[in-house]
Amino acid sequence: MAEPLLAVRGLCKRFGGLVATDGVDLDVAESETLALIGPNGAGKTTLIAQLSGELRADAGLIRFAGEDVTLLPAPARSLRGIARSFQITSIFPEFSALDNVALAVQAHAGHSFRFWRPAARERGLREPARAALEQVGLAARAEVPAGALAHGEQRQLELAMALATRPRLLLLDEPVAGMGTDESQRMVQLLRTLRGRHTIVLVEHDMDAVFALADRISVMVYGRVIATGAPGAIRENAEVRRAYLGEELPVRC
Amino acid sequence: MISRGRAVVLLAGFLVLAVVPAVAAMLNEPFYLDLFRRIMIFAIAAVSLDLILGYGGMVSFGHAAYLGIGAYAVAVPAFYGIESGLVQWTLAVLASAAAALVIGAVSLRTTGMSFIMITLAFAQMFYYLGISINAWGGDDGMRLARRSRLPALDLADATVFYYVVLAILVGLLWLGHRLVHARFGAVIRASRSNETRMRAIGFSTFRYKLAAFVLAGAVCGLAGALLTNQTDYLTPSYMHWTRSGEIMVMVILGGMGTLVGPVLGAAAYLLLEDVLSAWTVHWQIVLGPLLVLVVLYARRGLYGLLPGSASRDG
Amino acid sequence: MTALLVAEQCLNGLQLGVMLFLMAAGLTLVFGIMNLVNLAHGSLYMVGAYLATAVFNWSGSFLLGVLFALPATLAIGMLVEVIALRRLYERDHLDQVLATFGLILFFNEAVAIVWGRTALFTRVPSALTGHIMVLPGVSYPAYRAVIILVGLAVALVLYVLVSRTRLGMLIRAGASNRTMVAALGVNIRLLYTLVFGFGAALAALGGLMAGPIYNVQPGMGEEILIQVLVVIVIGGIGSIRGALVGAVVVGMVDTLGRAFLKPLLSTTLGPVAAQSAGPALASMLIYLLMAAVLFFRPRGLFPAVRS
Amino acid sequence: MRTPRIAVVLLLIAGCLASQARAAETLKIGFITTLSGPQGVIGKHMKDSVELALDHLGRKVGGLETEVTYGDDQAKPDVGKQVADEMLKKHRVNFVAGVIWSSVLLAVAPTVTASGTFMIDTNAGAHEFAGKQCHELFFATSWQNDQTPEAMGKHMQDQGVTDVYVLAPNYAAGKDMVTGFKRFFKNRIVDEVYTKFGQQDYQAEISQIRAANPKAVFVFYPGGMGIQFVKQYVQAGLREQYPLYSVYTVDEVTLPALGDAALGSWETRYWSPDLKNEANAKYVGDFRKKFGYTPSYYGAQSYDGILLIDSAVRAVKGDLSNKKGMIAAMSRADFRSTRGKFTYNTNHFPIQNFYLLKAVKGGSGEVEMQIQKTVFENHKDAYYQECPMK
Repeated sequence: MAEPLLAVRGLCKRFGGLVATDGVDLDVAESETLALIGPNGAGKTTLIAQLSGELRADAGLIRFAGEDVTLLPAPARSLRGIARSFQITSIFPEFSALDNVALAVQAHAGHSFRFWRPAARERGLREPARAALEQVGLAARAEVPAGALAHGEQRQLELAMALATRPRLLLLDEPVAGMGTDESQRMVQLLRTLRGRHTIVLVEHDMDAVFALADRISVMVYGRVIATGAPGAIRENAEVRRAYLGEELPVRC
Repeated sequence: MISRGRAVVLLAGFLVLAVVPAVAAMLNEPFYLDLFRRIMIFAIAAVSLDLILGYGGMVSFGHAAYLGIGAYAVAVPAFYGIESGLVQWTLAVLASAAAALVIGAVSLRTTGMSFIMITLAFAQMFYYLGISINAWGGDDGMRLARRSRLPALDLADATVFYYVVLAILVGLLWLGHRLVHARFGAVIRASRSNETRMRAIGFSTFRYKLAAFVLAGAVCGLAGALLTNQTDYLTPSYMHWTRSGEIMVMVILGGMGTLVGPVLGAAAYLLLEDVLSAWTVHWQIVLGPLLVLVVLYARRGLYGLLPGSASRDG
Repeated sequence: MTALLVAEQCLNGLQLGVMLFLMAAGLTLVFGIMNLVNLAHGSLYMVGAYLATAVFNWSGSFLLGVLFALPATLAIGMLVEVIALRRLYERDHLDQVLATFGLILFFNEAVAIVWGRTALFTRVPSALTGHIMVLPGVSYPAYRAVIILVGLAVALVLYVLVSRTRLGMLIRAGASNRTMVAALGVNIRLLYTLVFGFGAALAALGGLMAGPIYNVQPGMGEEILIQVLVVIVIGGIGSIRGALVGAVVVGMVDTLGRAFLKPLLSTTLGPVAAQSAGPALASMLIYLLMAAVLFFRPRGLFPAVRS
Repeated sequence: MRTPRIAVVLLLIAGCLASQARAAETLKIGFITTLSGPQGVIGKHMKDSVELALDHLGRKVGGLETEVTYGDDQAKPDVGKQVADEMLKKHRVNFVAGVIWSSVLLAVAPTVTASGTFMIDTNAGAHEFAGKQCHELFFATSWQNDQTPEAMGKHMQDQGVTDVYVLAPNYAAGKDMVTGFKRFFKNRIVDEVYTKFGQQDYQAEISQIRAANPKAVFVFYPGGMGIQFVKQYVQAGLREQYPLYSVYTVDEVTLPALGDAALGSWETRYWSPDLKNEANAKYVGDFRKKFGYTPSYYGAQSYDGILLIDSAVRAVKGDLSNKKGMIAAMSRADFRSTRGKFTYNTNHFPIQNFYLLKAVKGGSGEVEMQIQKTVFENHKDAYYQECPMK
């Protein structure tokens, strides 16, 4: 197997007594879609935060495209092509949807020590932003303040902002959480179009979405990856069932 | 992009300020010329604070330090015989920028209440430094024998000085408008809205916030240079923490996150101070509750009360 | 520089620290729980001092002054909370700073109108005018020793109250997640009014203890407010332990700086330079200290965990 | 929620339109002092004394209808300058009087005299105006700052006091005071300590004093600082061990707050409520009757300021344009001053006696300052040679 795009070795993160990431090893190949599943509080979001640079790992190594990025801060990792969406929607509510995405484009279009030309008139920023909105199906809502968008639309906006930075690695934290069935189907449809064009690490609880999108699945429990493999194998894996689906537990009373 | 209502307000404001000297001369009331020039000078300081306070969300409680540094940058060279305005004002801008760089580099590592307190602390350090330097008058301060000498412009003439200050204010508002809507302004405003997201999409926000902090300090230094010429006097009390409080009041009273707001705030605060203190010695018992009312009810400040101010990025 | 003098100055530093703690405790309690920056805390300190001094001068009994001033300031504090501050909890610190800045102006003028601008006559209660031999050869004013005891007692009471009682648990829960506590059926509005009133009473206690040795006049609150803000920021905002440690550290550094900085400087810079640099440096010392602490620990020494 | 917003805007508009009604030929005096904030108490002493002077003159200074406008400088030089501008340009006053703080005087006086208006300084004795910046339109009815500590220095020198511990706040006036003191005090000074301006707690300094074990202590702590220092000095039991000599610290402004703590303190001044002369007796008696508290030198100087103006206007028979005549009249200082007879030096600063005062229990049980002896007869300030006016 060629050098993985993302290689994680022995990653640890502790908050006082709580061990959120307990020696995680993970490999993600170029243009692969790896789903990361596990019960609440398994440390999935903490892992994503460490991969994106928002949190600094206590120990371990993160290699991205052959470069050790463990100590790089979040902005540097973004500029190297790691983009992420947030589990709890994190956007710029006062700015319009188009402005939100244009900012993401601006971050990757040279430095922002420009004091003269209005950013709203820089075609180099607006057009790629509009294209990203188009891609996630929000083109009609471009001028609406992001704060006024519906929950589902805000999740789409998060995706558009991530895509606008033309990332190599997409870290998606529960993109369909809190969505109705048809909304989540549309989002899955959208994510399917991205498969192969970007390497994706997908954290998700919605099993339909997971099994529809994932090339491989890793299962995290109490900060540890207990199993990784093809979707079919994971579905049958006894340990996963016991730790995660909980079918085996004897009911005492 | 500017809504019609707001364009009218802007024009009206400019006309009022432009016509004051003529009206003052007609009414034979030269005092109003000095009063409105003082308002404009504090408006420049308030607009510079609003760049980081209203737009950038950085609650600096020590902005008067740069007012003082700008004042010293005019009075000290003048004391040693250097009266050229160009030299003094450039020194005022550079010295304040340098101070803001040092203060910003340390303060921007903190957030919330700690940031408020550390900026206040640095300003108090400059205040005590000013008091203890006897060579420059210490706490008594120093008289400015001659106002800054500018090529072809005699600042001793009150009307000329008035229009110089008006030109600087209008220039600042125009440049500020360009800046706020350019890439740099977008980063500052977005960093206030959601700094974590900004870092996630690739902005190392610290350098931009520091740049804004330095820029605001530099402009406030210029206001300090003008203030020394206005009062023909330098005093370290320009840097006292209550002065920083007054500039903050002007920004909030006028309307944060807008350019015109602080100008209105400066005018309202200084006119109220002048009018109320003429009525009663206990004028602060009126000003105090008035500030509480403004915070509770006029959330977007006086600017929010004006027509056409609906657009947030004023 | 005898060892005895250093010991005495350390005692002075402790006493100044405890005095700062009396005021810092209330301020950091209110800030920690309600996330409210209350610059008018100095005004409540002043009101407490005025009420206690007025009753003391009228009745001749310091105790009567205390018994009147504490509940009265508690009531005034709660009134201010209900009228003005209650709507500010959701607002950002800037609005709170401006609103409480307005309250400072109001209280200073109100006090000036009622009692005039002349400083009130104050004296140490006759029972405590003596001195006690704290160390061989070091006589210490009895009243200041009482201040230390009162301050430490308040620290103890606060520690027990906040960490051992049900009310304390509610207070700490409110500090870390206000909405959850409200959701659990606690009347959060009443709790806040009580906590604010309790903070005001603490400020009043600080004020009435300061009355006999400091100046009871309009604006007395602001002179100490800046030092107290430095204390709670160094200690870590919202933490009582931080307030105590911060207060003692600031008290020590300020006192020892004023006492020994000049002699120390004159050994290195020579007497003339020390004469001019010493005083300026001494007055800046606590600000340099705060800048240093915040540089290494941006959230103070004992940051209270906030959601 | 409409009404509060409208109120704010209306208040603003009303402010702009307030203007001054034109008056017939009246004498207009602008009196600048600090009326708000902690130091407002000194402003009250001055304002009450000006009102008393107007009463004694039947509200007509120099025989003219008189209009006094009070301005609050808030103890800030730039606010003082703006108030002065307002009086000169808006009210067009003939005389500007008052000013407590040297920093405000340095900002205000040059503008006043440059506009051809008289500056009657009723307190701040900044050496600049006694020296190089003296002006023919500038008259002081108080003193030059250094004269008072000079008198204390002379007294302590004459008494053979030595090993003196000196304390003052770390600001310009503080250093002026110590310079003046050392001009006449030549014995050994144990230490010279400058404390933070506006400091409240002096326990650290008091411990240093006890460790240094001097023979006497000389301090300059005006206003609130003085109250705190003296109280803490006495509470620490130092009063009995080291006699306390001071200037501008224990006076009629701080005595009400000090009470018995002031007993035994030594001060030097050119004036005291018990100064034996007929004008002073009338001033102090009527002041106590009208306002119910004992006047201070801040007040006496302001009262004299109004009488000085009265003597000048009367000498030119109300012709306010005759400035030369008024200058000549004022230079003779022929009015019944509360300090008794005195003459003006060439720099328009008084040449006057200085007395040693002590805080003692008065007849009414209150603590008051009483004159013990005269230290200087007709004492001149140390800067008049620098003044070009001869």
